[in-house]
Amino acid sequence: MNLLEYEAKEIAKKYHIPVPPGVLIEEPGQVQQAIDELGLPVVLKAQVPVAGRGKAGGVKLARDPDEAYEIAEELFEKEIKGYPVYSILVEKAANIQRELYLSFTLDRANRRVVMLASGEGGMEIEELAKEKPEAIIKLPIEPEIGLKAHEVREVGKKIGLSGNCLRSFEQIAKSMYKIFMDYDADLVESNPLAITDQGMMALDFRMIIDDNAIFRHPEFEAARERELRGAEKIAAKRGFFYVELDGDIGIIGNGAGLTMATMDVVNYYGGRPANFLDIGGGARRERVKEAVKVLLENPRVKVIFVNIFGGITLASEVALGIVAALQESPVKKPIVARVVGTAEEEGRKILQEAGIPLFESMDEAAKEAVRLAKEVA
Amino acid sequence: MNLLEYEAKEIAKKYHIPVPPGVLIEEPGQVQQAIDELGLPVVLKAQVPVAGRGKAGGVKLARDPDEAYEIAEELFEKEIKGYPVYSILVEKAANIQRELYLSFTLDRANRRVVMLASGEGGMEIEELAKEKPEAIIKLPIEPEIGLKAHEVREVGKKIGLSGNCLRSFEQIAKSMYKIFMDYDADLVESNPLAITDQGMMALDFRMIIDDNAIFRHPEFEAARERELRGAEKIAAKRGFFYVELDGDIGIIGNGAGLTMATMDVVNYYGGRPANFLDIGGGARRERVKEAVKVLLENPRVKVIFVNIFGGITLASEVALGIVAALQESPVKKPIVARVVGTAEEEGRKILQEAGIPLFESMDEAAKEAVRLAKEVA
Amino acid sequence: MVVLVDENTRVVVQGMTGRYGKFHSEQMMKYGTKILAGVTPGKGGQEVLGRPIFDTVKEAKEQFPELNTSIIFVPSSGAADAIIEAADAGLKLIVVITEGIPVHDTLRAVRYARSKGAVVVGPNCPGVISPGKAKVGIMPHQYFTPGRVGIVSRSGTLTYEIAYQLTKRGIGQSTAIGIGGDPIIGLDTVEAVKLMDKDPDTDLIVVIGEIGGDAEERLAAAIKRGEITKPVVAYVAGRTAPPGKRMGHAGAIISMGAGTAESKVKAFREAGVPVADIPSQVPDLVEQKLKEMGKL
Amino acid sequence: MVVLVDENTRVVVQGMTGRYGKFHSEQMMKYGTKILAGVTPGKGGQEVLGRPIFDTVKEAKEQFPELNTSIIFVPSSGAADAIIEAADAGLKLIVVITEGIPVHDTLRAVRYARSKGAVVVGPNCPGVISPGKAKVGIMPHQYFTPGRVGIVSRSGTLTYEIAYQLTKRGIGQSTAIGIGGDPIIGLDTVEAVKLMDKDPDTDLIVVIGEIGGDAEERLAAAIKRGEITKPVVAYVAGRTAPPGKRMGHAGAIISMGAGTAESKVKAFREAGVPVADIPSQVPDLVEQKLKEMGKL
Repeated sequence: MNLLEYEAKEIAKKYHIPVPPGVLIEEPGQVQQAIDELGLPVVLKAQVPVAGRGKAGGVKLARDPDEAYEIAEELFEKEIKGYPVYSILVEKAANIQRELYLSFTLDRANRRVVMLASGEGGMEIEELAKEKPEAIIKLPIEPEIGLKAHEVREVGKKIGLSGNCLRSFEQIAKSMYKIFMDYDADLVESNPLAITDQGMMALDFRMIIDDNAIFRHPEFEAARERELRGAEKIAAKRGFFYVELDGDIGIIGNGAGLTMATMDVVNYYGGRPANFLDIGGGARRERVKEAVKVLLENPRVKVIFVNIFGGITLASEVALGIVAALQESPVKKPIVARVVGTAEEEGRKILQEAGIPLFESMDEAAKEAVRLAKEVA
Repeated sequence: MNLLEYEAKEIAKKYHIPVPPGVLIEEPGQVQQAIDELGLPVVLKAQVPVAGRGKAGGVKLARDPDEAYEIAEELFEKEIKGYPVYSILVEKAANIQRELYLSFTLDRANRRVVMLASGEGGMEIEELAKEKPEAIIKLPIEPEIGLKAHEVREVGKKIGLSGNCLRSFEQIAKSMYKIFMDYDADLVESNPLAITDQGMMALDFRMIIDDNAIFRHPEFEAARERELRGAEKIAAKRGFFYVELDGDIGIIGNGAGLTMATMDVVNYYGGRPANFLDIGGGARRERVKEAVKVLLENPRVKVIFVNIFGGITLASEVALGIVAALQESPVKKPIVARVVGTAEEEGRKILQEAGIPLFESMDEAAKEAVRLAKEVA
Repeated sequence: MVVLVDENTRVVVQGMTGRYGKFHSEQMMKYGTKILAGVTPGKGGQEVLGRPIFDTVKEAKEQFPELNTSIIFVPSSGAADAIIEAADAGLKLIVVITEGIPVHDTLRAVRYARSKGAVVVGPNCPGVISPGKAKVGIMPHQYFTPGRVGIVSRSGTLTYEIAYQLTKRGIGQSTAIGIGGDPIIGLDTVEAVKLMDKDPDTDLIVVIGEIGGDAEERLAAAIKRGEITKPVVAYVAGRTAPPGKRMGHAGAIISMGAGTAESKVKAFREAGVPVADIPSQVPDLVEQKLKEMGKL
Repeated sequence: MVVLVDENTRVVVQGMTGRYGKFHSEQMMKYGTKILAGVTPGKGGQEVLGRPIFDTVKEAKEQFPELNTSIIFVPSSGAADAIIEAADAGLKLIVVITEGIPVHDTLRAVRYARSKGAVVVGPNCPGVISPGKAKVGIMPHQYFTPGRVGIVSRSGTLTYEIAYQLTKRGIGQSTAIGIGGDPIIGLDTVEAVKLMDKDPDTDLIVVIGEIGGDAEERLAAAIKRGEITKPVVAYVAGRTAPPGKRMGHAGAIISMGAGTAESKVKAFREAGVPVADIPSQVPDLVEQKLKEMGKL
């Protein structure tokens, strides 16, 4: 779960990490007050729970109040990577001498926390990793002892820091590590971490908190919901995973791997998935019904392809869910089903009686879904 | 630094440890409101930062509002172990089925955190340790992995728990350990931790936070000051360690060990120390002056014995401090000095000129101080 | 010999008294897995499916010293503790079915268990099955048949799918290991493949990967270095998934420079591993390899 | 040979650029201690007392591979990190002068340094002196003279006092170790006494204890078990201190069942260790013992 920048910066401040002075506004009219408090120039930053905001036009510099007002108006009307902008963080523009990168994340392969640092901040770390991997210093952290100050200093020297900057870097890294551990974070990142005429400062600050650990940080439960959009939000409430894509074949599977494989097969036979929808393990008819209904109600979806391999999930429950959705929903769409596994026979019977085409092979079912989608179009 | 019970219980609640419902009152008039909220009977507990409050009469049960009012009045007028009662925690009296003991503290010898548990709570742990050491289970905690749930459960079974109690015990122990680590605690203790008809519950909850770590927990800086009384508070502000005792010979030394040895020597020769006052390392004349003045102003002190072994501390600075105190203070008292070490010669000269008896031997100085104290009396 | 579980597997079920734990314990017992005891804190002394329940794994192990394996169905908030407990009791295989464990907890517990010499499979995994011998997991076992092809998979249902397709072609499996989809897991892809590589009863290994992480790239590198001698056939789910989207499991995230499907497929191909475009190509590739080896 | 520090001691001073660190570095150098370098993060490249300052101990060690000892004057909030750094650089003796280190920090750093094979003396201690050879500490060295009596002490000024009284009687010291008064310390009383017990240049060991903790009781038990072969003479400060009061240092707290002066004195006496009532009796007891041994 992504925190918004201002939320993450509140935590940064609590851990003594310097951030630029800033004011959160919720409508363009508040921008003047923010400027009165901060002085000019200011940076206006759209608060959306997603990375890559800068490139998407969510961060703008304003040199005078009129410009600031215009930018605020424009940002509030914008959607950034699909997220409406409900608030803007107005910050005093810093006088930047140098931009660094610093983050803490998980090193899956070595089952460790790792610190990543670079003397070349500002860029997306993925790009930097691709284009100039040698510019990123990776410091694995021994879990028994935690982050070692002297190792941070060694990294600092490698990215060209000395004197007071070296000390600030050490302090900020220690605080970020502590935040990482205290908040069950998947990522704590400052990019850029800047050397300014006011000292070292986290110009941007990002935190992703482990969704599975939210129960230990109930203050962020609301933030989690905010991250989901439209139908995804409804889906999350109903207990399945849902991501919208831009094709026209609705996909329902059980298990992330099988659902992705279903998308792959559809794609392989020339179709385009409209979504990813994983009903999860052991789904009963009610959950299946809701899942089918979400796709029936999505105007982009022309055909629905249900691919279930029943282990704990009973094929009969899936079949009953599909039939119930079709009965309840005013919208009718062709459905292709491939249901294998536990209670397969009953499942088959239920679907056949409802006149839903049924396949034993994933490939045959996919081909039929692709054919139907073309026919409808 | 001892937290007050209600402060510690606020933390306990944050960590999901059940405590009895309670209301903090600051004058007897508020007791009725507390009873309205809680119902009867209630327990009134004086909030003082010191252990052994129960024995000192600081905890009382009230069965009706009149009794509660009387007890509140009486407690607010009381001093408990030298601490005035500024607030009382009124709690709903629990229906206790069994009292346990549970705490986390440091095992110095093994350089570890240790959990102590007993099926016989309610008693002072020191007494229990003396009278029935086998009733206390000690669980050392491996720092690399922290508290292990299953080891807590094993301890729980040893002190006779089973079923839901065993699970509650595990949960409470985990929370207490987390508090211990998160708050730089020297001690986190629940005594009694009680099995009540409302489930397991920390009837009392105590926390001592490491004085040296207060900078990481600035919210408790005020609490630290509260713990000091009268002259001790003044002393702490001026940078020396001061504890009042009940004899008549004022003691000033540098270093805890030497100061305690000075008390021992005075005692050995038949005198009674009025205090412990350690001026700490590298004290300058100003601090020494303030230290001497504290003793000059203490009516119980008849003679002052200054025993300094100068390392970083300069004997000359100590001498100048003594002389300055005598000049500034309207109260005059005999002073015996024994000043050895760095800048000894200058120190000697300054004291001799001021007519202060000076000794090279700690024993001779102590004898003189004891003689003078008897003479004055 | 097969990998990790076989006739000598003796299982304690942590979380056996729950609905889910009980259901799958029954399934495993029906399959012939030797479950000797269950553990649920606070429920010691009860009995489930004719097996005694203990408060701690240690007590179960004292009663049944032959226990060597644990399967964990404990809810996510207590699952890390359960792993640590199983490791302290000296169990050598710990299969963690529980999903939704906070990743910092998994990190701590898995590292600890490994330092004690235990193999942790999972969390958030379907478990391990050696068809015809034993199943320590939740997979629908009717789709698996004894044979000589090993399966290592990050995905649950996709494992069943592939096993089913192999079975339909008459290709049996030696062992199938669902290693789990979480960002931090115990036994990883490379380690699981190496176990199968050493198993005399496995001829060929099917690896089912998915987007996210760099497990597939690391396996390809190990194969390139010659650390794996048996043929490997791979499928990577999620080629159609757009970057930056979460596809259900935490494992299926493309972000922070971790692996896209393209990078994984490329790495496998460069290591000489045939990669299926879709699941149904897996049996074809396996059949072809086995024929080349003269095993079919 | 003497204990811990001698002519072969080569010192790096962590926190050498501070007023206090610089003052004592100068004192140590005057005494003949070989200080080769200092470390202060962010001040690498400077020079203090003719010695180069580095940003890290590792850099100092690279420049001066003969470094084997560190003395730490770093402020309390960074002192634990400094200990860990010295241990990682492979230094074998780490003397921590800093007082006021949070005890949880000390716990972490001392355990780590010990696991790396380093001896940590302190924190909150006066350091170690082998009179005439080297001093790694802050004690006023003029009161110490070379000889064959070892001193192990939890208290600073009281160590100087006892050394001074021994010196006045013409009894020199092999090594004096101020182990520090904090609740958690590196080298503890028993370990320090054992080091001296093994030292061929030490005939007798003076132990200066104080109230709080159980270090003295544990030493007495070790003596009773025959683990220490040389005679020990003890003094325990704080017999007059009332229970439950804090007497300055955290070390001098009587609470949580830890040792009173009575318990310590009793334990020593039961182990056959003569205990002085007041400091001035220490030289008497030492003299007596040395005479019995024919060493005086």
